[in-house]
Amino acid sequence: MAEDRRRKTDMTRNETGPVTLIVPSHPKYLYVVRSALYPILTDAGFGRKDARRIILAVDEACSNIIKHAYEGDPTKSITMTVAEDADRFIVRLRDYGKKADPAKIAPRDLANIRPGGLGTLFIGAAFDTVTYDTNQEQGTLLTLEKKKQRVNV
Amino acid sequence: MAEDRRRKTDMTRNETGPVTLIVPSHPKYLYVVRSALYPILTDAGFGRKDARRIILAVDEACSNIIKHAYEGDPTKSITMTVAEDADRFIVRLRDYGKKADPAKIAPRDLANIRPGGLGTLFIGAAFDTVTYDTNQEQGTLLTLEKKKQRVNV
Amino acid sequence: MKVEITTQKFGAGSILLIKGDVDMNSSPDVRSSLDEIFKQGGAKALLINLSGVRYMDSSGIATLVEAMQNCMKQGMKLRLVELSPPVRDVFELARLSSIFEIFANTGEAQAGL
Amino acid sequence: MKVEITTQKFGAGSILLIKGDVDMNSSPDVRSSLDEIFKQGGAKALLINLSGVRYMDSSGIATLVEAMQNCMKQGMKLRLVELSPPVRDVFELARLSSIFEIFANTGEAQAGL
Ligand SMILES: Nc1ncnc2c1ncn2[C@@H]1O[C@H](COP(=O)(O)OP(=O)(O)O)[C@@H](O)[C@H]1O
Ligand SMILES: Nc1ncnc2c1ncn2[C@@H]1O[C@H](COP(=O)(O)OP(=O)(O)O)[C@@H](O)[C@H]1O
Repeated sequence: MAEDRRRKTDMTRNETGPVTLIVPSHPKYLYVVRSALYPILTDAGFGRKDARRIILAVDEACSNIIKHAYEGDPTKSITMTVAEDADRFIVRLRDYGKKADPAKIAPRDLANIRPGGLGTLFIGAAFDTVTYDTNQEQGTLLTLEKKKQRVNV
Repeated sequence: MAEDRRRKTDMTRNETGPVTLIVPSHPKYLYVVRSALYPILTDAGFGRKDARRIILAVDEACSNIIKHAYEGDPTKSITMTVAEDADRFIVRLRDYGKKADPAKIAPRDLANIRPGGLGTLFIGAAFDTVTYDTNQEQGTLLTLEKKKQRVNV
Repeated sequence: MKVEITTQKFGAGSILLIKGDVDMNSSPDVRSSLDEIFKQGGAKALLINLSGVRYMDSSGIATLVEAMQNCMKQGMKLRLVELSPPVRDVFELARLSSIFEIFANTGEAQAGL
Repeated sequence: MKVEITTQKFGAGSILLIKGDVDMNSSPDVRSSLDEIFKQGGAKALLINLSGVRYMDSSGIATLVEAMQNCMKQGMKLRLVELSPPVRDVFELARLSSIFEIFANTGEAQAGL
Protein backbone atom coordinates (compact mmCIF):
# COMPACT_ATOMS: atom_id res chain seq x y z
CA MET A 1 0.00 0.00 0.00
CA ALA A 2 2.77 2.37 -1.00
CA GLU A 3 0.69 4.93 -2.73
CA ASP A 4 -2.63 6.36 -1.69
CA ARG A 5 -3.84 9.06 -3.96
CA ARG A 6 -7.20 10.70 -3.77
CA ARG A 7 -8.71 12.40 -6.78
CA LYS A 8 -11.86 14.42 -7.02
CA THR A 9 -13.81 14.64 -10.22
CA ASP A 10 -12.72 17.85 -11.78
CA MET A 11 -15.66 19.57 -13.37
CA THR A 12 -15.17 22.63 -15.41
CA ARG A 13 -17.77 24.82 -13.78
CA ASN A 14 -20.00 26.06 -16.56
CA GLU A 15 -22.63 28.66 -15.93
CA THR A 16 -25.03 27.24 -18.47
CA GLY A 17 -27.81 26.62 -15.93
CA PRO A 18 -30.53 27.31 -14.94
CA VAL A 19 -32.42 24.23 -13.91
CA THR A 20 -36.21 24.49 -13.97
CA LEU A 21 -38.60 22.19 -12.13
CA ILE A 22 -42.37 22.45 -12.44
CA VAL A 23 -44.47 20.47 -9.96
CA PRO A 24 -48.17 20.37 -9.09
CA SER A 25 -49.15 22.25 -5.91
CA HIS A 26 -49.66 19.05 -3.92
CA PRO A 27 -47.50 18.58 -0.81
CA LYS A 28 -46.34 15.18 -2.02
CA TYR A 29 -44.14 16.95 -4.59
CA LEU A 30 -42.15 18.73 -1.87
CA TYR A 31 -40.04 15.59 -1.75
CA VAL A 32 -39.35 15.89 -5.48
CA VAL A 33 -38.29 19.53 -5.01
CA ARG A 34 -35.94 18.57 -2.17
CA SER A 35 -34.48 15.63 -4.09
CA ALA A 36 -33.79 17.70 -7.20
CA LEU A 37 -32.17 20.49 -5.19
CA TYR A 38 -29.67 18.37 -3.30
CA PRO A 39 -27.31 17.48 -6.21
CA ILE A 40 -27.46 21.05 -7.52
CA LEU A 41 -26.40 22.36 -4.11
CA THR A 42 -23.53 19.93 -3.61
CA ASP A 43 -22.36 20.66 -7.14
CA ALA A 44 -22.52 24.39 -6.35
CA GLY A 45 -20.09 23.69 -3.53
CA PHE A 46 -22.37 24.05 -0.50
CA GLY A 47 -21.53 21.95 2.54
CA ARG A 48 -24.01 19.56 4.08
CA LYS A 49 -25.44 21.96 6.64
CA ASP A 50 -25.89 24.88 4.23
CA ALA A 51 -27.42 22.52 1.67
CA ARG A 52 -29.87 21.23 4.30
CA ARG A 53 -30.89 24.73 5.33
CA ILE A 54 -31.40 25.87 1.75
CA ILE A 55 -33.52 22.79 1.05
CA LEU A 56 -35.57 23.46 4.20
CA ALA A 57 -36.10 27.08 3.17
CA VAL A 58 -37.25 26.20 -0.35
CA ASP A 59 -39.54 23.50 1.05
CA GLU A 60 -41.08 26.09 3.39
CA ALA A 61 -41.54 28.61 0.59
CA CYS A 62 -43.29 25.95 -1.52
CA SER A 63 -45.45 24.94 1.46
CA ASN A 64 -46.46 28.59 1.85
CA ILE A 65 -47.42 28.78 -1.81
CA ILE A 66 -49.60 25.67 -1.41
CA LYS A 67 -51.17 26.95 1.83
CA HIS A 68 -51.49 30.67 1.22
CA ALA A 69 -51.28 31.40 -2.51
CA TYR A 70 -53.29 28.34 -3.63
CA GLU A 71 -55.23 27.87 -0.37
CA GLY A 72 -54.69 24.13 -0.49
CA ASP A 73 -55.71 23.57 -4.12
CA PRO A 74 -53.40 20.72 -5.27
CA THR A 75 -54.17 21.14 -8.99
CA LYS A 76 -52.15 24.32 -9.59
CA SER A 77 -48.43 24.45 -10.25
CA ILE A 78 -45.20 25.76 -8.79
CA THR A 79 -42.20 26.58 -10.98
CA MET A 80 -38.78 26.54 -9.37
CA THR A 81 -35.79 27.93 -11.22
CA VAL A 82 -32.29 27.46 -9.81
CA ALA A 83 -29.42 29.50 -11.18
CA GLU A 84 -26.00 30.65 -10.09
CA ASP A 85 -23.62 33.31 -11.14
CA ALA A 86 -20.14 34.00 -9.84
CA ASP A 87 -21.37 35.51 -6.56
CA ARG A 88 -24.83 34.24 -5.86
CA PHE A 89 -26.97 31.15 -5.75
CA ILE A 90 -30.52 32.05 -6.77
CA VAL A 91 -33.80 30.14 -6.37
CA ARG A 92 -36.94 31.57 -7.93
CA LEU A 93 -40.42 30.29 -7.10
CA ARG A 94 -43.29 31.29 -9.33
CA ASP A 95 -46.93 30.73 -8.47
CA TYR A 96 -50.16 31.79 -10.16
CA GLY A 97 -52.33 32.05 -7.07
CA LYS A 98 -53.42 34.72 -4.62
CA LYS A 99 -50.75 37.38 -4.51
CA ALA A 100 -48.63 37.43 -1.37
CA ASP A 101 -48.93 40.52 0.80
CA PRO A 102 -45.28 41.19 1.68
CA ALA A 103 -46.39 43.36 4.62
CA LYS A 104 -48.06 40.36 6.25
CA ILE A 105 -45.17 37.97 5.74
CA ALA A 106 -43.09 38.01 8.89
CA PRO A 107 -41.42 35.39 11.05
CA ARG A 108 -43.15 34.69 14.34
CA ASP A 109 -42.06 36.04 17.67
CA LEU A 110 -39.79 33.31 18.98
CA ALA A 111 -40.80 34.00 22.58
CA ASN A 112 -44.32 32.95 21.65
CA ILE A 113 -44.34 29.14 21.64
CA ARG A 114 -47.10 28.20 19.24
CA PRO A 115 -47.31 26.09 16.13
CA GLY A 116 -46.83 27.93 12.85
CA GLY A 117 -44.94 30.99 11.73
CA LEU A 118 -41.60 29.20 11.44
CA GLY A 119 -41.50 28.98 7.66
CA THR A 120 -40.44 32.55 7.02
CA LEU A 121 -37.88 32.27 9.83
CA PHE A 122 -36.27 29.26 8.10
CA ILE A 123 -36.35 31.07 4.75
CA GLY A 124 -34.57 34.06 6.27
CA ALA A 125 -32.01 31.82 7.98
CA ALA A 126 -30.90 30.22 4.72
CA PHE A 127 -30.97 33.13 2.27
CA ASP A 128 -29.47 36.61 2.32
CA THR A 129 -32.17 38.25 0.22
CA VAL A 130 -35.87 37.32 0.04
CA THR A 131 -37.97 39.27 -2.47
CA TYR A 132 -41.70 38.85 -3.10
CA ASP A 133 -42.51 40.36 -6.50
CA THR A 134 -46.28 40.79 -6.85
CA ASN A 135 -46.04 42.95 -9.97
CA GLN A 136 -46.81 39.94 -12.13
CA GLU A 137 -50.01 39.72 -14.08
CA GLN A 138 -50.91 36.72 -11.97
CA GLY A 139 -49.46 35.36 -8.75
CA THR A 140 -46.10 36.00 -7.14
CA LEU A 141 -42.44 35.60 -8.08
CA LEU A 142 -40.37 34.88 -4.99
CA THR A 143 -36.61 35.33 -5.40
CA LEU A 144 -34.27 33.80 -2.84
CA GLU A 145 -30.59 34.70 -3.06
CA LYS A 146 -27.61 33.44 -1.16
CA LYS A 147 -24.16 34.94 -1.49
CA LYS A 148 -21.44 32.44 -2.22
CA GLN A 149 -18.59 32.07 0.21
CA ARG A 150 -15.50 33.12 -1.67
CA VAL A 151 -12.91 30.40 -1.44
CA ASN A 152 -9.63 31.14 -3.12
CA VAL A 153 -8.22 27.90 -4.42
CA MET B 1 -45.02 -3.54 24.23
CA ALA B 2 -48.63 -4.72 23.94
CA GLU B 3 -49.46 -2.99 20.72
CA ASP B 4 -47.39 -2.62 17.60
CA ARG B 5 -49.20 -0.92 14.84
CA ARG B 6 -47.71 0.12 11.54
CA ARG B 7 -49.25 2.86 9.49
CA LYS B 8 -48.33 4.05 6.04
CA THR B 9 -48.95 7.58 4.91
CA ASP B 10 -52.16 7.36 2.98
CA MET B 11 -52.02 9.63 -0.02
CA THR B 12 -55.04 10.19 -2.13
CA ARG B 13 -53.50 9.49 -5.51
CA ASN B 14 -54.24 12.52 -7.61
CA GLU B 15 -53.45 12.55 -11.29
CA THR B 16 -52.61 16.23 -11.33
CA GLY B 17 -49.04 15.71 -12.61
CA PRO B 18 -47.04 16.05 -14.76
CA VAL B 19 -43.69 17.04 -13.36
CA THR B 20 -41.38 18.88 -15.73
CA LEU B 21 -37.62 19.22 -15.31
CA ILE B 22 -35.45 21.28 -17.65
CA VAL B 23 -31.68 20.85 -17.38
CA PRO B 24 -28.72 22.00 -19.46
CA SER B 25 -27.22 19.36 -21.75
CA HIS B 26 -24.15 18.89 -19.54
CA PRO B 27 -23.56 15.40 -18.11
CA LYS B 28 -23.32 16.78 -14.58
CA TYR B 29 -27.09 17.29 -14.63
CA LEU B 30 -27.73 13.57 -15.13
CA TYR B 31 -27.49 13.30 -11.35
CA VAL B 32 -30.22 15.94 -10.98
CA VAL B 33 -32.44 13.99 -13.40
CA ARG B 34 -31.88 10.76 -11.44
CA SER B 35 -32.49 12.44 -8.09
CA ALA B 36 -35.73 14.07 -9.20
CA LEU B 37 -37.03 10.82 -10.69
CA TYR B 38 -36.54 8.65 -7.63
CA PRO B 39 -39.30 10.09 -5.39
CA ILE B 40 -41.72 10.23 -8.32
CA LEU B 41 -41.13 6.54 -9.00
CA THR B 42 -41.51 5.40 -5.40
CA ASP B 43 -44.66 7.49 -5.12
CA ALA B 44 -45.94 5.86 -8.32
CA GLY B 45 -45.58 2.53 -6.53
CA PHE B 46 -42.54 1.08 -8.30
CA GLY B 47 -40.32 -1.21 -6.27
CA ARG B 48 -36.62 -0.56 -5.83
CA LYS B 49 -35.42 -2.63 -8.77
CA ASP B 50 -37.95 -1.27 -11.26
CA ALA B 51 -37.22 2.26 -10.06
CA ARG B 52 -33.49 1.69 -10.56
CA ARG B 53 -33.97 0.34 -14.07
CA ILE B 54 -36.24 3.21 -15.08
CA ILE B 55 -33.73 5.72 -13.72
CA LEU B 56 -30.92 3.97 -15.62
CA ALA B 57 -32.96 4.04 -18.83
CA VAL B 58 -33.78 7.75 -18.55
CA ASP B 59 -30.14 8.52 -17.73
CA GLU B 60 -29.08 6.63 -20.87
CA ALA B 61 -31.64 8.42 -23.03
CA CYS B 62 -30.37 11.79 -21.71
CA SER B 63 -26.76 10.72 -22.30
CA ASN B 64 -27.68 9.84 -25.88
CA ILE B 65 -29.24 13.27 -26.37
CA ILE B 66 -26.06 14.91 -25.08
CA LYS B 67 -23.80 12.68 -27.22
CA HIS B 68 -25.78 12.29 -30.41
CA ALA B 69 -28.42 15.03 -30.68
CA TYR B 70 -26.23 17.81 -29.23
CA GLU B 71 -22.86 16.24 -30.16
CA GLY B 72 -21.44 17.14 -26.77
CA ASP B 73 -22.54 20.78 -26.68
CA PRO B 74 -23.31 21.38 -22.97
CA THR B 75 -25.15 24.70 -23.52
CA LYS B 76 -28.37 23.27 -24.93
CA SER B 77 -31.25 21.92 -22.88
CA ILE B 78 -33.18 18.75 -22.20
CA THR B 79 -36.78 18.81 -21.04
CA MET B 80 -38.09 15.81 -19.15
CA THR B 81 -41.79 15.43 -18.48
CA VAL B 82 -43.05 12.68 -16.20
CA ALA B 83 -46.72 11.79 -16.15
CA GLU B 84 -48.91 8.88 -15.23
CA ASP B 85 -52.38 7.79 -15.98
CA ALA B 86 -54.27 4.80 -14.66
CA ASP B 87 -52.34 2.29 -16.79
CA ARG B 88 -49.04 3.81 -17.76
CA PHE B 89 -46.05 5.65 -16.43
CA ILE B 90 -44.75 7.99 -19.14
CA VAL B 91 -41.43 9.85 -19.45
CA ARG B 92 -40.99 12.28 -22.32
CA LEU B 93 -37.59 13.69 -23.29
CA ARG B 94 -37.48 16.66 -25.62
CA ASP B 95 -34.33 17.93 -27.29
CA TYR B 96 -33.71 20.61 -29.90
CA GLY B 97 -30.64 19.09 -31.51
CA LYS B 98 -29.86 16.87 -34.47
CA LYS B 99 -32.86 14.69 -35.14
CA ALA B 100 -32.49 11.05 -34.16
CA ASP B 101 -32.59 8.53 -37.00
CA PRO B 102 -34.80 5.80 -35.53
CA ALA B 103 -33.49 3.34 -38.13
CA LYS B 104 -29.97 3.70 -36.71
CA ILE B 105 -30.96 3.35 -33.09
CA ALA B 106 -30.54 -0.27 -32.12
CA PRO B 107 -29.09 -2.13 -29.16
CA ARG B 108 -25.74 -3.75 -29.78
CA ASP B 109 -25.21 -7.41 -30.44
CA LEU B 110 -24.57 -8.83 -26.99
CA ALA B 111 -22.20 -11.46 -28.33
CA ASN B 112 -19.89 -8.66 -29.44
CA ILE B 113 -18.01 -7.56 -26.34
CA ARG B 114 -17.10 -3.94 -26.99
CA PRO B 115 -17.72 -0.70 -25.18
CA GLY B 116 -20.83 1.23 -26.24
CA GLY B 117 -24.24 0.32 -27.58
CA LEU B 118 -25.67 -0.60 -24.20
CA GLY B 119 -27.81 2.52 -23.72
CA THR B 120 -30.63 1.50 -26.02
CA LEU B 121 -30.55 -2.00 -24.52
CA PHE B 122 -31.10 -0.53 -21.03
CA ILE B 123 -33.87 1.73 -22.34
CA GLY B 124 -35.65 -1.24 -23.87
CA ALA B 125 -35.24 -3.29 -20.68
CA ALA B 126 -37.05 -0.70 -18.53
CA PHE B 127 -39.82 0.50 -20.82
CA ASP B 128 -42.52 -1.28 -22.81
CA THR B 129 -42.73 1.33 -25.57
CA VAL B 130 -39.97 3.57 -26.92
CA THR B 131 -40.99 6.12 -29.55
CA TYR B 132 -38.71 8.62 -31.30
CA ASP B 133 -40.87 11.36 -32.79
CA THR B 134 -38.83 13.41 -35.27
CA ASN B 135 -41.83 15.23 -36.72
CA GLN B 136 -41.04 18.23 -34.55
CA GLU B 137 -39.95 21.49 -36.09
CA GLN B 138 -36.67 21.07 -34.24
CA GLY B 139 -35.12 18.10 -32.49
CA THR B 140 -36.73 14.93 -31.21
CA LEU B 141 -39.46 13.98 -28.76
CA LEU B 142 -38.70 10.63 -27.17
CA THR B 143 -41.61 8.98 -25.38
CA LEU B 144 -40.93 6.14 -22.95
CA GLU B 145 -43.90 4.24 -21.57
CA LYS B 146 -44.14 1.55 -18.96
CA LYS B 147 -47.33 -0.33 -18.20
CA LYS B 148 -48.30 -0.35 -14.57
CA GLN B 149 -48.62 -3.65 -12.78
CA ARG B 150 -52.24 -3.91 -11.79
CA VAL B 151 -52.49 -4.56 -8.09
CA ASN B 152 -56.00 -4.95 -6.78
CA VAL B 153 -56.12 -3.59 -3.26
CA MET C 1 -41.83 10.16 0.79
CA LYS C 2 -44.05 7.99 2.87
CA VAL C 3 -43.69 8.18 6.63
CA GLU C 4 -43.93 5.01 8.70
CA ILE C 5 -45.33 5.37 12.20
CA THR C 6 -45.22 2.63 14.82
CA THR C 7 -46.91 2.91 18.22
CA GLN C 8 -45.70 0.80 21.13
CA LYS C 9 -46.82 0.67 24.78
CA PHE C 10 -44.52 0.54 27.75
CA GLY C 11 -45.15 0.73 31.51
CA ALA C 12 -45.63 4.47 31.75
CA GLY C 13 -47.28 5.15 28.40
CA SER C 14 -46.59 5.08 24.66
CA ILE C 15 -43.64 5.28 22.31
CA LEU C 16 -44.19 6.70 18.85
CA LEU C 17 -41.50 5.66 16.37
CA ILE C 18 -41.39 7.77 13.21
CA LYS C 19 -39.49 6.78 10.07
CA GLY C 20 -39.20 9.01 7.01
CA ASP C 21 -39.36 12.70 6.19
CA VAL C 22 -41.83 14.72 8.27
CA ASP C 23 -43.04 17.49 5.96
CA MET C 24 -46.32 19.14 5.00
CA ASN C 25 -47.28 15.93 3.21
CA SER C 26 -46.64 13.49 6.03
CA SER C 27 -47.19 15.50 9.23
CA PRO C 28 -50.98 15.01 9.09
CA ASP C 29 -50.26 11.29 9.55
CA VAL C 30 -48.03 11.98 12.53
CA ARG C 31 -50.75 14.19 13.98
CA SER C 32 -53.45 11.54 13.62
CA SER C 33 -51.26 8.92 15.31
CA LEU C 34 -50.72 11.35 18.17
CA ASP C 35 -54.43 12.11 18.37
CA GLU C 36 -55.19 8.41 18.89
CA ILE C 37 -52.76 8.31 21.80
CA PHE C 38 -54.28 11.41 23.38
CA LYS C 39 -57.79 9.99 22.89
CA GLN C 40 -56.84 6.90 24.89
CA GLY C 41 -55.41 9.13 27.65
CA GLY C 42 -54.49 7.92 31.14
CA ALA C 43 -50.74 7.56 30.47
CA LYS C 44 -47.88 9.16 32.36
CA ALA C 45 -45.60 9.75 29.42
CA LEU C 46 -45.25 9.91 25.65
CA LEU C 47 -41.92 9.17 24.01
CA ILE C 48 -41.38 10.16 20.38
CA ASN C 49 -38.41 8.41 18.79
CA LEU C 50 -37.11 10.46 15.86
CA SER C 51 -34.04 8.36 15.00
CA GLY C 52 -35.56 7.45 11.63
CA VAL C 53 -36.34 11.05 10.69
CA ARG C 54 -33.70 12.66 8.47
CA TYR C 55 -35.80 15.67 7.49
CA MET C 56 -38.35 17.78 9.33
CA ASP C 57 -39.88 21.08 8.29
CA SER C 58 -42.02 23.61 10.19
CA SER C 59 -45.14 21.47 9.84
CA GLY C 60 -43.34 18.71 11.74
CA ILE C 61 -42.19 21.17 14.38
CA ALA C 62 -45.75 22.52 14.67
CA THR C 63 -47.04 18.97 15.17
CA LEU C 64 -44.55 18.41 18.00
CA VAL C 65 -45.41 21.75 19.64
CA GLU C 66 -49.10 20.78 19.52
CA ALA C 67 -48.22 17.41 21.05
CA MET C 68 -46.44 19.22 23.87
CA GLN C 69 -49.49 21.37 24.51
CA ASN C 70 -51.75 18.28 24.55
CA CYS C 71 -49.37 16.49 26.92
CA MET C 72 -49.44 19.47 29.29
CA LYS C 73 -53.25 19.43 29.28
CA GLN C 74 -53.31 15.72 30.10
CA GLY C 75 -50.51 15.95 32.67
CA MET C 76 -48.30 13.70 30.53
CA LYS C 77 -44.55 13.99 30.10
CA LEU C 78 -43.36 14.41 26.50
CA ARG C 79 -39.87 13.20 25.72
CA LEU C 80 -38.17 13.31 22.33
CA VAL C 81 -35.63 10.58 21.66
CA GLU C 82 -32.62 10.22 19.30
CA LEU C 83 -32.72 13.33 17.15
CA SER C 84 -30.59 13.00 14.00
CA PRO C 85 -28.20 15.89 13.22
CA PRO C 86 -30.50 17.41 10.57
CA VAL C 87 -33.49 17.38 12.93
CA ARG C 88 -31.35 18.78 15.74
CA ASP C 89 -30.34 21.61 13.41
CA VAL C 90 -33.99 22.47 12.66
CA PHE C 91 -34.72 22.55 16.41
CA GLU C 92 -31.81 24.93 16.89
CA LEU C 93 -32.94 27.18 14.05
CA ALA C 94 -36.38 27.31 15.69
CA ARG C 95 -34.78 27.89 19.12
CA LEU C 96 -36.81 24.99 20.46
CA SER C 97 -34.00 22.78 21.73
CA SER C 98 -34.48 24.04 25.28
CA ILE C 99 -38.25 23.80 25.26
CA PHE C 100 -38.41 20.07 24.63
CA GLU C 101 -36.94 17.33 26.81
CA ILE C 102 -34.54 15.52 24.49
CA PHE C 103 -32.88 12.17 25.23
CA ALA C 104 -30.10 10.28 23.50
CA ASN C 105 -31.88 6.90 23.60
CA THR C 106 -35.07 5.17 24.69
CA GLY C 107 -33.47 3.71 27.83
CA GLU C 108 -32.51 7.12 29.17
CA ALA C 109 -35.88 8.58 28.20
CA GLN C 110 -37.70 5.84 30.16
CA ALA C 111 -35.60 6.29 33.28
CA GLY C 112 -37.48 7.73 36.26
CA LEU C 113 -40.91 7.54 34.69
CA MET D 1 -22.20 13.68 -8.10
CA LYS D 2 -18.48 13.70 -7.69
CA VAL D 3 -16.65 10.40 -7.85
CA GLU D 4 -13.72 9.74 -5.53
CA ILE D 5 -10.99 7.46 -6.81
CA THR D 6 -8.21 6.04 -4.67
CA THR D 7 -5.31 4.03 -6.07
CA GLN D 8 -3.39 1.65 -3.80
CA LYS D 9 -0.53 -0.72 -4.56
CA PHE D 10 -0.23 -4.29 -3.30
CA GLY D 11 2.24 -7.09 -4.06
CA ALA D 12 0.84 -8.13 -7.41
CA GLY D 13 -0.37 -4.77 -8.70
CA SER D 14 -2.90 -2.01 -8.03
CA ILE D 15 -6.27 -1.63 -6.37
CA LEU D 16 -8.60 1.07 -7.64
CA LEU D 17 -11.26 2.06 -5.12
CA ILE D 18 -14.17 3.98 -6.61
CA LYS D 19 -16.72 5.88 -4.53
CA GLY D 20 -19.77 7.61 -6.00
CA ASP D 21 -21.97 7.30 -9.07
CA VAL D 22 -20.17 6.26 -12.26
CA ASP D 23 -22.06 7.95 -15.07
CA MET D 24 -21.29 9.90 -18.24
CA ASN D 25 -20.08 12.77 -16.06
CA SER D 26 -17.67 10.84 -13.86
CA SER D 27 -16.51 7.92 -16.00
CA PRO D 28 -13.84 10.05 -17.75
CA ASP D 29 -12.22 10.39 -14.30
CA VAL D 30 -12.32 6.63 -13.79
CA ARG D 31 -10.81 6.17 -17.25
CA SER D 32 -7.92 8.56 -16.59
CA SER D 33 -7.10 6.84 -13.29
CA LEU D 34 -7.03 3.54 -15.14
CA ASP D 35 -4.85 5.01 -17.89
CA GLU D 36 -2.25 6.03 -15.32
CA ILE D 37 -2.12 2.47 -14.02
CA PHE D 38 -1.75 1.03 -17.52
CA LYS D 39 0.95 3.59 -18.33
CA GLN D 40 3.02 2.35 -15.37
CA GLY D 41 2.54 -1.25 -16.52
CA GLY D 42 4.55 -4.22 -15.24
CA ALA D 43 1.91 -5.42 -12.77
CA LYS D 44 0.34 -8.85 -12.55
CA ALA D 45 -3.15 -7.75 -11.57
CA LEU D 46 -5.60 -4.90 -11.28
CA LEU D 47 -8.36 -4.99 -8.67
CA ILE D 48 -11.27 -2.57 -8.98
CA ASN D 49 -13.26 -2.26 -5.77
CA LEU D 50 -16.80 -1.09 -6.53
CA SER D 51 -18.26 -1.30 -3.02
CA GLY D 52 -18.74 2.48 -2.93
CA VAL D 53 -20.56 2.59 -6.27
CA ARG D 54 -24.33 2.64 -5.96
CA TYR D 55 -25.02 3.63 -9.55
CA MET D 56 -23.35 2.79 -12.86
CA ASP D 57 -24.58 3.46 -16.37
CA SER D 58 -23.36 2.24 -19.78
CA SER D 59 -20.44 4.70 -19.77
CA GLY D 60 -19.17 3.03 -16.59
CA ILE D 61 -19.62 -0.41 -18.12
CA ALA D 62 -17.80 0.74 -21.26
CA THR D 63 -14.92 1.99 -19.11
CA LEU D 64 -14.64 -1.40 -17.41
CA VAL D 65 -14.80 -3.26 -20.73
CA GLU D 66 -11.96 -1.07 -22.02
CA ALA D 67 -10.01 -1.79 -18.86
CA MET D 68 -10.45 -5.50 -19.48
CA GLN D 69 -9.16 -5.11 -23.03
CA ASN D 70 -6.13 -3.15 -21.78
CA CYS D 71 -5.45 -5.75 -19.10
CA MET D 72 -5.54 -8.50 -21.72
CA LYS D 73 -3.02 -6.58 -23.85
CA GLN D 74 -0.68 -6.18 -20.88
CA GLY D 75 -1.15 -9.73 -19.64
CA MET D 76 -2.70 -8.45 -16.41
CA LYS D 77 -5.53 -10.05 -14.49
CA LEU D 78 -8.58 -7.81 -13.94
CA ARG D 79 -10.71 -8.56 -10.91
CA LEU D 80 -13.83 -6.66 -9.85
CA VAL D 81 -14.53 -6.61 -6.12
CA GLU D 82 -17.65 -6.08 -3.97
CA LEU D 83 -20.36 -5.16 -6.46
CA SER D 84 -23.39 -3.54 -4.79
CA PRO D 85 -26.82 -4.94 -5.76
CA PRO D 86 -27.60 -2.03 -8.15
CA VAL D 87 -24.27 -2.48 -9.97
CA ARG D 88 -24.75 -6.25 -10.06
CA ASP D 89 -28.16 -5.64 -11.67
CA VAL D 90 -26.62 -3.45 -14.41
CA PHE D 91 -24.05 -6.19 -15.13
CA GLU D 92 -26.84 -8.71 -15.45
CA LEU D 93 -28.86 -6.46 -17.77
CA ALA D 94 -25.72 -6.11 -19.91
CA ARG D 95 -25.10 -9.90 -19.70
CA LEU D 96 -21.55 -9.16 -18.56
CA SER D 97 -21.58 -10.97 -15.21
CA SER D 98 -19.88 -13.98 -16.71
CA ILE D 99 -17.28 -12.02 -18.68
CA PHE D 100 -15.69 -10.37 -15.65
CA GLU D 101 -14.05 -12.10 -12.71
CA ILE D 102 -16.05 -10.88 -9.73
CA PHE D 103 -15.05 -11.36 -6.08
CA ALA D 104 -16.92 -10.78 -2.84
CA ASN D 105 -14.04 -8.99 -1.08
CA THR D 106 -10.48 -7.81 -1.55
CA GLY D 107 -9.00 -10.74 0.37
CA GLU D 108 -10.54 -13.31 -1.95
CA ALA D 109 -9.61 -11.24 -4.99
CA GLN D 110 -5.95 -11.15 -3.91
CA ALA D 111 -5.76 -14.89 -3.27
CA GLY D 112 -3.56 -16.81 -5.69
CA LEU D 113 -2.08 -13.75 -7.39
N1 LIG E 1 -46.61 32.73 -0.44
C1 LIG E 1 -47.38 33.40 0.45
N2 LIG E 1 -48.50 34.01 0.03
C2 LIG E 1 -49.27 34.68 0.91
N3 LIG E 1 -49.00 34.81 2.23
C3 LIG E 1 -47.88 34.22 2.71
C4 LIG E 1 -47.02 33.49 1.85
N4 LIG E 1 -45.99 33.03 2.58
C5 LIG E 1 -46.21 33.45 3.86
N5 LIG E 1 -47.35 34.17 3.95
C6 LIG E 1 -47.88 34.82 5.17
O1 LIG E 1 -46.83 34.87 6.15
C7 LIG E 1 -47.23 34.20 7.36
C8 LIG E 1 -46.05 33.53 8.01
O2 LIG E 1 -45.63 32.42 7.19
P1 LIG E 1 -44.82 31.22 7.84
O3 LIG E 1 -43.71 31.78 8.66
O4 LIG E 1 -44.39 30.31 6.74
O5 LIG E 1 -45.78 30.47 8.82
P2 LIG E 1 -47.19 29.73 8.57
O6 LIG E 1 -47.31 29.52 7.10
O7 LIG E 1 -47.05 28.47 9.35
O8 LIG E 1 -48.21 30.67 9.14
C9 LIG E 1 -48.33 33.26 6.93
O9 LIG E 1 -49.23 32.95 7.96
C10 LIG E 1 -49.02 34.05 5.80
O10 LIG E 1 -49.94 34.97 6.31
N1 LIG F 1 -30.94 10.62 -29.22
C1 LIG F 1 -30.26 10.08 -30.26
N2 LIG F 1 -30.07 10.80 -31.40
C2 LIG F 1 -29.39 10.27 -32.42
N3 LIG F 1 -28.90 9.03 -32.45
C3 LIG F 1 -29.05 8.26 -31.37
C4 LIG F 1 -29.74 8.74 -30.21
N4 LIG F 1 -29.75 7.75 -29.30
C5 LIG F 1 -29.10 6.71 -29.85
N5 LIG F 1 -28.67 6.99 -31.09
C6 LIG F 1 -27.94 6.06 -32.01
O1 LIG F 1 -28.08 4.71 -31.51
C7 LIG F 1 -26.80 4.11 -31.25
C8 LIG F 1 -26.88 3.19 -30.03
O2 LIG F 1 -27.06 3.96 -28.87
P1 LIG F 1 -26.64 3.38 -27.45
O3 LIG F 1 -27.17 2.00 -27.35
O4 LIG F 1 -27.08 4.33 -26.41
O5 LIG F 1 -25.05 3.27 -27.48
P2 LIG F 1 -23.92 4.38 -27.65
O6 LIG F 1 -24.56 5.71 -27.46
O7 LIG F 1 -22.95 4.03 -26.58
O8 LIG F 1 -23.40 4.17 -29.02
C9 LIG F 1 -25.87 5.29 -31.09
O9 LIG F 1 -24.54 4.98 -31.38
C10 LIG F 1 -26.45 6.32 -32.07
O10 LIG F 1 -26.03 6.11 -33.36
